[in-house]
Amino acid sequence: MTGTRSTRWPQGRYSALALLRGALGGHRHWGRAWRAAEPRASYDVVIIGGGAHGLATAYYLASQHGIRNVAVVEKGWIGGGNTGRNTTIVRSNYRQAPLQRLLEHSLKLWEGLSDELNYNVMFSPRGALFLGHSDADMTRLAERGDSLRAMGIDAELMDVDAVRRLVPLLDFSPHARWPIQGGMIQHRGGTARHDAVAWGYARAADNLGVDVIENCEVTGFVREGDRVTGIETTRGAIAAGKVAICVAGNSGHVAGLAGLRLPIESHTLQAYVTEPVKPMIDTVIMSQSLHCYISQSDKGGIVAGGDPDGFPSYAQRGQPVRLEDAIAQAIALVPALSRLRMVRCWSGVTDMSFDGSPIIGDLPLRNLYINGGWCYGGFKATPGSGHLYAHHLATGQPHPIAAPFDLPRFAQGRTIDEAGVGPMPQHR
Amino acid sequence: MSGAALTFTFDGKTYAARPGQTLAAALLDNGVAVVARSFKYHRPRGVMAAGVEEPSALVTVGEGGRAEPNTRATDVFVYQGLVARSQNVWPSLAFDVGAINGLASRLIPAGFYYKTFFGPPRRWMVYERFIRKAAGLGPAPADADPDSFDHRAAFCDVLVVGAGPAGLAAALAATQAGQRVMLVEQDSVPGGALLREDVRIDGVGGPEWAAQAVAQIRAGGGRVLLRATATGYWDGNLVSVVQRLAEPGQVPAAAAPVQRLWKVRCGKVLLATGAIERPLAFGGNDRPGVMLAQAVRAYVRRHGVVPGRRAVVATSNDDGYRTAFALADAGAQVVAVLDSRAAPDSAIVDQARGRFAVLTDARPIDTRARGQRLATVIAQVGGGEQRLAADLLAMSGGFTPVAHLHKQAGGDLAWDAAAQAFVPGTARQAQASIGAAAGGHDLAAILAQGWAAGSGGAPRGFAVDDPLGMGTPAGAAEVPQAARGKAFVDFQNDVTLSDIDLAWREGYRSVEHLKRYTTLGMGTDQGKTGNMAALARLAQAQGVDIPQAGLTTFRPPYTPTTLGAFAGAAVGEHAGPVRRLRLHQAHDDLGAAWQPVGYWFRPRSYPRAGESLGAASLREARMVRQSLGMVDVSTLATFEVSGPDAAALLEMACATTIGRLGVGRGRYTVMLREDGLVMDDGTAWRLAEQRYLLTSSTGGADRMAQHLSWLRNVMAPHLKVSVVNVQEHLGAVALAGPQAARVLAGLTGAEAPAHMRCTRAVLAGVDVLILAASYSGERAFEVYAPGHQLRAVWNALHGAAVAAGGGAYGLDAMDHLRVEKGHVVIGAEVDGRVSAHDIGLGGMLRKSGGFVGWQGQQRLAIATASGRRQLVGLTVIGGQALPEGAMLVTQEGQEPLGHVTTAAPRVAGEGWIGLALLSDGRARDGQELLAWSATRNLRVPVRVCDPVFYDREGARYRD
Amino acid sequence: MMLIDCPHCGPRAQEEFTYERTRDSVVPLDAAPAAAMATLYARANPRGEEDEIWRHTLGCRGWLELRRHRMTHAIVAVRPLGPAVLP
Amino acid sequence: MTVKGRVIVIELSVHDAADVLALELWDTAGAPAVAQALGFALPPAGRSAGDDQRRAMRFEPTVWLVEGAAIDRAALDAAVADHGAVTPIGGGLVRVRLVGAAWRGLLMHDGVFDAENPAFAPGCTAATVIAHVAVRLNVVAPDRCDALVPASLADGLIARWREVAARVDTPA
Repeated sequence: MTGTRSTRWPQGRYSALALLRGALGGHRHWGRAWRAAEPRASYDVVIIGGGAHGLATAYYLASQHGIRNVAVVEKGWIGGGNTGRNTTIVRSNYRQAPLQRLLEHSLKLWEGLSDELNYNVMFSPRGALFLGHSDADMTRLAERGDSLRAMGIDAELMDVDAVRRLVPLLDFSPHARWPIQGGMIQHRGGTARHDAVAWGYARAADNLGVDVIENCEVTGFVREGDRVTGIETTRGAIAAGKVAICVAGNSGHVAGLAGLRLPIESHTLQAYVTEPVKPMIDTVIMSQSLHCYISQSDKGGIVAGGDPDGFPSYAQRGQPVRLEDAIAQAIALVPALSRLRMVRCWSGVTDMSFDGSPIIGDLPLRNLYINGGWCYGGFKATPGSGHLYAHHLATGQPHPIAAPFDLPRFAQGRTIDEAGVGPMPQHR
Repeated sequence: MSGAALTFTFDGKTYAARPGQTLAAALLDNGVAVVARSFKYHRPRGVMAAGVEEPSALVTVGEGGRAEPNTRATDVFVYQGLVARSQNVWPSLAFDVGAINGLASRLIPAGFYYKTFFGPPRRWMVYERFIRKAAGLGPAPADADPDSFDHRAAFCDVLVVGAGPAGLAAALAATQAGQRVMLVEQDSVPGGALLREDVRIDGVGGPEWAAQAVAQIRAGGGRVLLRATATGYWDGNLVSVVQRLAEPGQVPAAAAPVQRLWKVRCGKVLLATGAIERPLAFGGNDRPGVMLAQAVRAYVRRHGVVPGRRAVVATSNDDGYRTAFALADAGAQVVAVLDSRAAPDSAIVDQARGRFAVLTDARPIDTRARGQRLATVIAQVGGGEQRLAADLLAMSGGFTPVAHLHKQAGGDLAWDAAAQAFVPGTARQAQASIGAAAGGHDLAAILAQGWAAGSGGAPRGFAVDDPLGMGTPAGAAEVPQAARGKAFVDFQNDVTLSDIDLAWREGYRSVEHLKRYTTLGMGTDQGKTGNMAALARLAQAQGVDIPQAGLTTFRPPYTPTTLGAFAGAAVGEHAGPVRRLRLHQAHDDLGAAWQPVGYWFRPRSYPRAGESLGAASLREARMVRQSLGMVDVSTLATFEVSGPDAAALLEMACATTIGRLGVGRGRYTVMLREDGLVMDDGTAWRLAEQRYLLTSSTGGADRMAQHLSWLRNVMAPHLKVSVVNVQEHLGAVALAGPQAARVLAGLTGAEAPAHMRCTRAVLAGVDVLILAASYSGERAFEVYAPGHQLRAVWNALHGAAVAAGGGAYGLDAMDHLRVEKGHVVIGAEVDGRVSAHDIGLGGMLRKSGGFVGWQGQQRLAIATASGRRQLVGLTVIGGQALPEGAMLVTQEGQEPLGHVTTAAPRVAGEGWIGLALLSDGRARDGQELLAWSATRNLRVPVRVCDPVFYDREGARYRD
Repeated sequence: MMLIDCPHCGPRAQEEFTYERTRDSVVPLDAAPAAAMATLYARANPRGEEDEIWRHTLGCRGWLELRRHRMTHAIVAVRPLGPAVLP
Repeated sequence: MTVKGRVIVIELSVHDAADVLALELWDTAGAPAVAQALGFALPPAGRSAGDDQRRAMRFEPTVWLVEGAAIDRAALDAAVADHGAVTPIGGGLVRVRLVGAAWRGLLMHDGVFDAENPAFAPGCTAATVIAHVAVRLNVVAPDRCDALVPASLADGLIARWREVAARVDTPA
């Protein structure tokens, strides 16, 4: 990364040595990771949404573009939306070229992120494996892998023996409902610690002068004609040169406050974690035929998820039948999971866009921008999303990688439909 | 120990237990003080609680595929032969190397990992490997589960959760009121709090009264489930109840599942879930020998186990005193009662003063151990300190009503300042909380409240005889200032008061940040005992009352729930539905190799002995070109569309002209989605004046059924038309090849219909429908018959085909044939991103519009051909096989221009061909490209060509 | 899981139903292309009540319109869609 | 067959449902003529009419499933006339006859419909989903319920039912 990277950390630079010093002093020297900022009257840029995408956007505005008069307003606590509710998977192995470019841009940022932020986000490239259950699956995986490799992105096809060596606990029985024929792995994919990404970006942005304002909900927009000049919040009005919506899950609601309708519907997606056990799954497991993804956290819990609930909801409350389906699929792949116990399940409200791809760019009102529509794949995109959005906000022009993801693509027929299922989000 | 009837092992040593004892009770009974090691610091831990809230005493129970790691010793009832092991220890429970973490604990406070281990990701992975091995609690399972799980629905007017006094009274009342009643209890016996108290109700002892109540409920038609935990409360008053039919690790009865998940849809839910006692925070409050006061009572009264000889009781409330009496009655010495209140004033305290040393304004601040077990309690009494020799410390920091299900159901909580507890507030669904779960504490009042809730308001009194009397249940939540050393708040995750203070200093001040930063409440006990103490500390730091400090969410499940119970019977071969062909056996008899297609299994080919799949499919395809073959196409989507408006409906769905089709004729058609891209393709046949048959792809069958129903019912409810999905009703066999017409005529005694004509006939005594449609490029017929008669049709066709030098062919041969003919397939060429123009069908679309998708396909980027991926053919230059899925590039290392959608060996000739979607493909006719598969290390030069390789004029269709 | 009061079958479990789309996103076949695409893609997506079209796919297969709250999931009104029905 | 003591708890038998017709009326004016042809009025939603020889069951708003050896197809077609259409569908269905007091308990397994409700009595029908399979139920007698199951999915469901039948709980 070029641009400004903090070397001074007035609240205490993190390092092993600093920890040792803390141990001797009862850890009393650590300051706040980010200030509890009070909203000021006006900012150059106000970012709505203190999730990791919004915080990353603020950080890159400050560090890459020198724009530091920035506020991030968050209705609750930072990282409390989908940042803290996903299954922490990071990968770039998509099929469609625009998505490959976007996620690969992000993956490259992940690789240096802990150092960049001086905050260990625990990005762990333990591999993202897609399983194939038939010759047809293996062909589709090869096609995806070939496409990735042709774009310069790592992908490796694995035969069944190689998969067995990597994840011996998979059901390799020929009688399995979804027998395992092989897989495709992205070795650079893996997982990261989701909360840490929000906290790390918040601390780094705060350190560069960005105001992170929690418990501040947007209630409306201040407009002059077709130009947005600020926002109304539960903590008063804030004037802004530019207003950047970054509230995936709630894009429809917030855009609605500005009188806009988007090709987005909010749907619930569930995930769950089991009681912690010693290491048993050392890579991220996904499947070409099933909608099921499994990994094991550093703490030892098996983290997994499945399909969205299939109807619009903002409830952050899931439907048990989808959970049951996801668990049945997980046990079908890894039978030894059967006696592990779920300790917690939760739901996120996902911004289901109508082609399955994000929307990044201008809105029909001047000085108002959108970054949303991430469906159920936003976490992995966090650094790239913030970086590209910051570019757009700072320069007024889309970054070439983000350009295909503009809003007019729906009216113009340029949809980016990775799954090829068309405009209804519940089929995705 | 008397009355021993069972034996079990713990860490390989055999012990005896009495029936009805939990593993925790049996271990305490046998003097086993140290049961487990903690998560982070590996501190020795014993049993703290007597119920599901136990944070520390986690063991692995059972063996092989039945092993259940992290089982609370307090929540497994001993059965003969139970095998339990300690976990997270090396080399042994008594001497655990991991305890070194405790010595280094200053280096690893909450969140330490965020502050170190920098460098490239690969370096973090090196550290992470050690962290991962150190983390985790129980051993990772390695075997599949030998047992089964069950799902069952149930409906009731009233579901009562919890068979303590409140729940029993409520269920009794509701049963007598004639309601459909269901009562679920997580314990193995009913009674709840009655099992640990010395009280009488209506003249009988508590446990006996409870057993009688259950018998009455059952006699009245109510359903009572024991060992059944309500774990989730969902929308629509749906409650999931997990019933254990076998204990963890236990071999179930023959053919019986180990657990059953009940999905209970309720008119009303009464939550009688009780309350959980809070521990006190002081130095070394985690030592074996430090227990919750009510738990001690439960061990003494219910399990006949006195967990210590010299006991100190530390309490913030009157209830703790009952434990002092229970211990003394059982023969233990009560060294002192430490009451944190300055001037407690109630009958029970007065009674206690006459029997024990009651110290007021007194609280434990630290402990000492002998070996690993509690030996000394250091107490602050007023301004001074006392050291009390004791091997048991029974503590009570007040009570937290179990409001988990109430919260899951969308209810909110209210702060009860007197009880210093959150109690259920407004309910959102048809639910109410009763008993201790609602903050109740007086037994007579609880029984009356339960009865009123169950009866719908009718009162009834219960005669309660409680010699000690119920006093104030709770004092202030204790947040000691003088705690020394490690004062644990979350015992399982080793979160101490100082961790909470650190998180506060670093700005992790929202309760959710606190929880996530310190891992407070994230353990398998889900913070049941610890969350309130942490909240009190947070509130203190903020200088606010507890309710202002916030509250974390309560998420399902209430207690950790076995994944197998969620999956039910959907495991192994049954993990997903299987759709079986009517002709499955016929194909099997012919030696079919099977291929999954969605939920279907279809014959891929019929390889001969020693023949590869590739050779078999090429042989079968050549058989079709040379003589004839037959293939099962029963999975095709088929719809009968009848009525005067049938054509009008079809023209909404299909982008081609249908209305002008004559009776007895058919036509290829294509359907678009509303976004203007191709959804599916198929054929439409006019069977009679007002009756059509529409076919479409196997993979899109369900989607097409939904789409047609949508059009008929929502878009065009006024039409006089009936759309019937006959995919299951009509089986079909396709007959293709130069001999097909002759063979068919021989079997039906009538001339075969001309290409794209249809007719009815009798074949093998079955009324069949014959459609002359070709997918292979040969003269071909689809013969449709009702599913139950299809076998007869198949047998007749197969006999005749074999006699004519033909036979059955599978999906691979079908694919080879259609590629050679340039036919697209849904899922390969039609990938959900192509327009009709892209695949060369643009000319078929009705110019007048009026069909689904006509607007969408006019969008600029779809209507403009330039830059779009278009269907082309590929011919391999040279003898190599063409890799399906390979990228098409001008040279290796370039970004792809397209990809090979399907590849096939030439049937009528040699070499390989393929179909592809290629950017500006039609303009590239004749261009040489490289089919590059980096993952398979293949590079195959190809030439772009027309997608139809065989009989471009269609001469072979016609006779 | 919601309990949906099917106009034909009475209250039934949500598992039997499928969500189709919002009432206001039904694209008339005679709409002009630009208007059709606006109808298809622009959704209000409110954090409150919305009129939605569902189908009792695994029950009576009938279509229905729900007015449903997207935070509480409360269903405030149900009406059948489709041709006239014999009582 | 599952037997407790001397009582048959549940017995499953499997039959082709070859003769089932889908009768759809787009015009309710056709109902009287159809009733005359059948010999009884078309039942309302959730009900059946007739007997084993001649039965109409209503699972859908505009569709009745008609079955039985005594059904005169030609007379039915004539009665339906321009008010609707008749389409055979029986080749795609398997009829599973559940006999014994425990049929209600059996249907609760892997299901979501209240088959234990006493109001679901002879003459009642319901279409629901059991173990991911769309099933149509018709209560014929207090101890008999017939289930129409899609043929392709029948093997799996029947195997599951036989498994559950071995240990199904009797009515409370």
